[in-house]
Amino acid sequence: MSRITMREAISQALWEEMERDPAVFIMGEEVGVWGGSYAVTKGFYDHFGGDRVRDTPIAEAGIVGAAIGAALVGQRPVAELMTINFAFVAMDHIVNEAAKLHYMFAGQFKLPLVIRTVGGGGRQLGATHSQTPDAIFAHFPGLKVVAPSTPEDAKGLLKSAIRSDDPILFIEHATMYQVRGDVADGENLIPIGKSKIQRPGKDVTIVTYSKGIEISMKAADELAKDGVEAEIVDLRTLRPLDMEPVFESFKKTNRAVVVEEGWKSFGVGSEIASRIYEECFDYVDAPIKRVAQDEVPLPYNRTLEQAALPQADDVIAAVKEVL
Amino acid sequence: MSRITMREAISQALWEEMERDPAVFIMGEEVGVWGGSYAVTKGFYDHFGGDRVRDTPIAEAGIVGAAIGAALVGQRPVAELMTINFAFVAMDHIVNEAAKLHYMFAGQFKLPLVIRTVGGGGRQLGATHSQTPDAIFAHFPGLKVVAPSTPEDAKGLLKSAIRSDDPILFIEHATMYQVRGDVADGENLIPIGKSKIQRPGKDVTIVTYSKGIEISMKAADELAKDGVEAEIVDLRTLRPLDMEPVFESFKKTNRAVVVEEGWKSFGVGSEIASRIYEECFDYVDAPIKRVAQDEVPLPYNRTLEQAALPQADDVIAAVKEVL
Amino acid sequence: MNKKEHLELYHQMVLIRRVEERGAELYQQGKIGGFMHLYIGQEAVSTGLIAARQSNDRVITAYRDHGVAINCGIPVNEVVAELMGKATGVSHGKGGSMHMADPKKNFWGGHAIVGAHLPIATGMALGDKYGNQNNVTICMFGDGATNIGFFHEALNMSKVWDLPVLWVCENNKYGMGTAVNRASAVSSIAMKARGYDMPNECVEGMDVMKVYEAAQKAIETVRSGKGPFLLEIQTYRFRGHSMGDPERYRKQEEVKKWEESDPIGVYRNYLIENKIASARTLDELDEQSMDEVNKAVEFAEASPEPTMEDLYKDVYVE
Amino acid sequence: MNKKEHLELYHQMVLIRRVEERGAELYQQGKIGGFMHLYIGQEAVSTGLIAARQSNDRVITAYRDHGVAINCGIPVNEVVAELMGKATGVSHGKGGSMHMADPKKNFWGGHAIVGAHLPIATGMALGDKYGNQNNVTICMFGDGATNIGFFHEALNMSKVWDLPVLWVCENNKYGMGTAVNRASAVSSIAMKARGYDMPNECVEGMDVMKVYEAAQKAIETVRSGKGPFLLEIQTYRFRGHSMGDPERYRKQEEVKKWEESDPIGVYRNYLIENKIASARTLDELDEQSMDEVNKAVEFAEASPEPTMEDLYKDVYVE
Ligand SMILES: Cc1ncc(C[n+]2csc(CCOP(=O)(O)OP(=O)(O)O)c2C)c(N)n1
Ligand SMILES: Cc1ncc(C[n+]2csc(CCOP(=O)(O)OP(=O)(O)O)c2C)c(N)n1
Ligand SMILES: [Mg+2]
Ligand SMILES: [Mg+2]
Repeated sequence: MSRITMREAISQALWEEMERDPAVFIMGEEVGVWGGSYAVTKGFYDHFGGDRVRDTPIAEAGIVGAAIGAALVGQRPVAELMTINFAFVAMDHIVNEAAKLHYMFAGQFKLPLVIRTVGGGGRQLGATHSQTPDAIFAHFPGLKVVAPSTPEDAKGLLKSAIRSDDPILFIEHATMYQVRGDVADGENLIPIGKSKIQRPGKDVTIVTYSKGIEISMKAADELAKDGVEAEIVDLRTLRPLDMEPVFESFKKTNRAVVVEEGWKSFGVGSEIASRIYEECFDYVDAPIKRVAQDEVPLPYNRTLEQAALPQADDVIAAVKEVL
Repeated sequence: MSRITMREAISQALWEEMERDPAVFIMGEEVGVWGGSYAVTKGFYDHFGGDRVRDTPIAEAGIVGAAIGAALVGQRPVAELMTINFAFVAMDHIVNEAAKLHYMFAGQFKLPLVIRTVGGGGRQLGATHSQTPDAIFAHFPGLKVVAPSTPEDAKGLLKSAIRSDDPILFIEHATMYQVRGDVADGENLIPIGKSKIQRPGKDVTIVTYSKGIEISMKAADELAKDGVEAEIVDLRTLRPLDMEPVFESFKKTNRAVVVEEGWKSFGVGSEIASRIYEECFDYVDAPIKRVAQDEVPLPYNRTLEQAALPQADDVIAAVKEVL
Repeated sequence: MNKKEHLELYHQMVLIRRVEERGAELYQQGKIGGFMHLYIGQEAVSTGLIAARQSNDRVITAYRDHGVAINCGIPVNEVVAELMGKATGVSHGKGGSMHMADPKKNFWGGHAIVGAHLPIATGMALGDKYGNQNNVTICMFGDGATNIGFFHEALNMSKVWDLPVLWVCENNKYGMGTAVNRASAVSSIAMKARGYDMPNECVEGMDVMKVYEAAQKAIETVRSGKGPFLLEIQTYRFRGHSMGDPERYRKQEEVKKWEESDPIGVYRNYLIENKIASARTLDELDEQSMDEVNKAVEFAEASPEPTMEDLYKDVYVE
Repeated sequence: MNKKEHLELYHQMVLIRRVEERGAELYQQGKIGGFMHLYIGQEAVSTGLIAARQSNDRVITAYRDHGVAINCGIPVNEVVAELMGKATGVSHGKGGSMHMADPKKNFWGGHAIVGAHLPIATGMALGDKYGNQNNVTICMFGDGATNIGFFHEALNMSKVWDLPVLWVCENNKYGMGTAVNRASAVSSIAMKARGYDMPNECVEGMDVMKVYEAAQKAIETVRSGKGPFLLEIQTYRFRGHSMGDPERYRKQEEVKKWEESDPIGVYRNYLIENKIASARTLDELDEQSMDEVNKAVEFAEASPEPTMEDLYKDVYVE
């Protein structure tokens, strides 16, 4: 067991998988010589060389397209999109090629492909560079969408993703690379598509993932002081969505708050809330609350940006409302 | 009053607005010489000429980007994306440029821009060409998303869209161009962002839009034979979302089914259901049902494709469950 | 090329023609749905091109793919069955006209988003180079596709990394109804290679032998490790862009003019003039092809549809 | 160019330099957030370029935009206030370093998605041509941006429609840490114009006069209705790509070498050697610039932040 950062965990997963399987390689903007714009692949270029840690032109569609092609012929590329905001530039290749080819050709093609990318606001990057549009990718059957919240999950899920034969969008959060956590030594593959109780409780169910875990944990600590025990479910994967732990928790607490960093409308919270109502209708004691980003493009100014982003206080307020 | 098709209604709206305002022009693939791949702009090229009905290269990002630029300098372009499936190719320009520029530059830029496009499955076009991903565009503040279901709405909403100073994605349904309806003579601007009761009823509220109206109307006719009076609310615009008529209806019926053609997860239905629960919690008599597309990429084979798409029977079954 | 090979090429071209003609009929009868793009007039392009590949070379193309599928060795039964959406189709009825593929035949589809398969082709070549496989990826696309960003990104990457791709533009003069010069800054597609410092050639595409020779040379260059190559092939489609094209964008005289150099007629003359085959042999091949297509239609008609189980299968591997 | 104009250019260049240096300090102090890309070393490019425009000509650029903003006439107060996220900033604190714009000054931003503003520039020129406005759109972008599909689509369209756009590539040798030849099939960006049959030129960018002359000529060509033009300007950034660049991709000797042709030094020498200005006059301008920047920082520090009302404003016009 060692206590490492999210950055180290992701880095270790990539390193170990590359050591294990020569078919695994990394490609993306600044992954090589620069060492990754978030320093995740620092040292990789020197160790693995430029063929396995391939710097690319700025051409997101080209990058994802090329990764798809390499995957089709048997390699296991990990394509990096510097941030999820640039995933829109590669949108067709992500949702209309990667997500479709296996099905459309009746299973003849396999796409063992991971697209790593970085989402999230809060760094004063302005409207085009601060998004958390995870939900829109999760809308597409054929694609899997993973977004971990702890170093252990990040490492275990990324390793599983690299070994999976399905195309996977792996979303890291830009402000969580320094988050520390315990990671088991040795190989610890975490299956994709399993939600997890991150904090047990009995009074209210907080359903969230990625950055939402950080603010929900903070909120839960505060709430605990008032004697409120929140149970926090980490979705970890948005598609496929494992609702079992959510339903179980909800049947116990009868109250839920869904927390996400992205915009509320047509977001993650609406899906989670809808499913809870559908499956646990008789257990609902109060309207489920959604905590999310204000529906504005994020501004540069720090005060305004923080005001628009969901905070622990918002979670606390929402929990108090459902109690 | 005249009874015309959806195609004619849209065509009339474009024609009238172009006659009215020289700043309005059309650009897109095959809008000119060909007459529009859905024949909507048939005859326009001869009448207005190639500068106002501009055929473009196959370059969706270029098309939307160019329309944005022309809008910035004071023109009022109507850019056509042949189908919404190709909107992914222009995704950055739609959700990350058009939706952001007004806000990011603090209101200094105006984007009087309409992006017309065609969505929907059911024509055996296979996985990449049959999508109804309306919800993902509605996720972005800064963009407006309109999707009419009747000729009258199509005409009135499109005219309003062309006169609006906001960027608007206007989604037509590929299988509805032949749908006929009464359209008032003379100018009839329909405000963007207003839902409408398409069919009054008292037993259950069906919330839907676009193609969903067609299948829900059919379902309602059937249900009426069993004495069930369904009230159908047409959202017409997905962002901004006008929920007032929905809430009003629901407070009367206490039961709702949401019908959409796209995939269920992270779709339109989840948003609508969540909002109803949030606002009308005490009025809910049964879990709200969502009718939507099966979560598979659409296959070519007709039987399979129709099985995956939501049908009137699915609506009927859902209504019976909530009653 | 020996006589047998020549006859095989002729056979393929006629077979494609008959499949397309029969396909048009079945479409009119409502037995084929969706969009269908016929290859009539362009048969010499993929026939000559694919004849020049080794079996380990990969082929990928756009939605105008029936001919390419046949040239790659996909049985005509499976092609027709796919058109009719049957379980016995090459894509089990899930792909349809635009999405035929069979990786066992090294045919990688059938892609309907214009230009989107070009970066994928770059990636296939990258994967092969990375895995030290001496395969060439042959990527076919239309003139219209050269104006989309994907083309640029794919060609640039292939050159930066010196990948074994042969880029093949079938310049049939129109992207739907838009003539090349109305959509592209340069009418010579080969000229676009200059922006990538890429070797290139433009060849006449109504003569299968010319295509074959140019393709052989180009594939050899690519295989020798000299990086990508752009081959423009001048051709023409005799039918509309897809079924139901009003064809307002061209004059019938123009079509007539091109029909004079019908690639099947051109090749037939060549074979006879050069005493490679008699008219009678060729007639027999014509009849045989017709027969094959008739049998394929029978096969397809008799084939089962995919099941509800198939509907939910293959969304994911796992 | 008369003496006053020369001094104005010198002033702009020094002002940019001082703003950038001061910006770096403020960034270290945490008073500026987000990404900040300094223009130090490239001042001659936008200064020479924009000096050659008429006021009705439109300018649009990428995120490395502080200098461009100043050249377009945006008061340094508003630039610094924007960097500090204040309500008095040119984008009211909502845009930040990467998103400055003022359409009244015909400066259209400040765009942070690489290459995305190129199609927008095409559209601005299209809108002007459509409206019979005799404006030229000047679109600036980096070498790295020429590899993305947007570049291709924008240049092609501009040529097909003969639009009045001047495409200006600031080739500073790197896109982040990737040297031009590692990302682009051709190291000469001007050469990319060939694929669009577009007139083009490559000019040295450390000498503001050379930039100015080339820009004048190019803008004239474009204004005369001859369609778009691609101007490559060779330059170099002396600092990292943005704040916090580890700079593992280049040697400090290389930076040193380029610093010898510091565009401000080059211009200063030119002005003195040609007796356009004395060293003393220039020193005074240096001091004046420092003073302006100091005052701008004071202005910005004293300015209010945008309000919660601003947060919810301007999502839509209506
Ligand atoms: C990205 C995208 N935009 C538009 C279309 C619609 N479309 C299908 S084929 C076609 C024309 C393509 O022309 P070309 O590349 O010359 O190929 P050809 O049909 O002539 O073989 C268009 C516009 C599409 N399928 N994909
Ligand atoms: C579409 C997109 N991809 C990646 C990035 C991240 N990024 C920002 S600047 C940059 C380098 C651009 O280089 P260049 O065009 O040469 O401009 P320079 O920074 O040298 O002025 C990259 C990769 C981005 N902003 N947008
Ligand atoms: Mg063509
Ligand atoms: Mg650069």
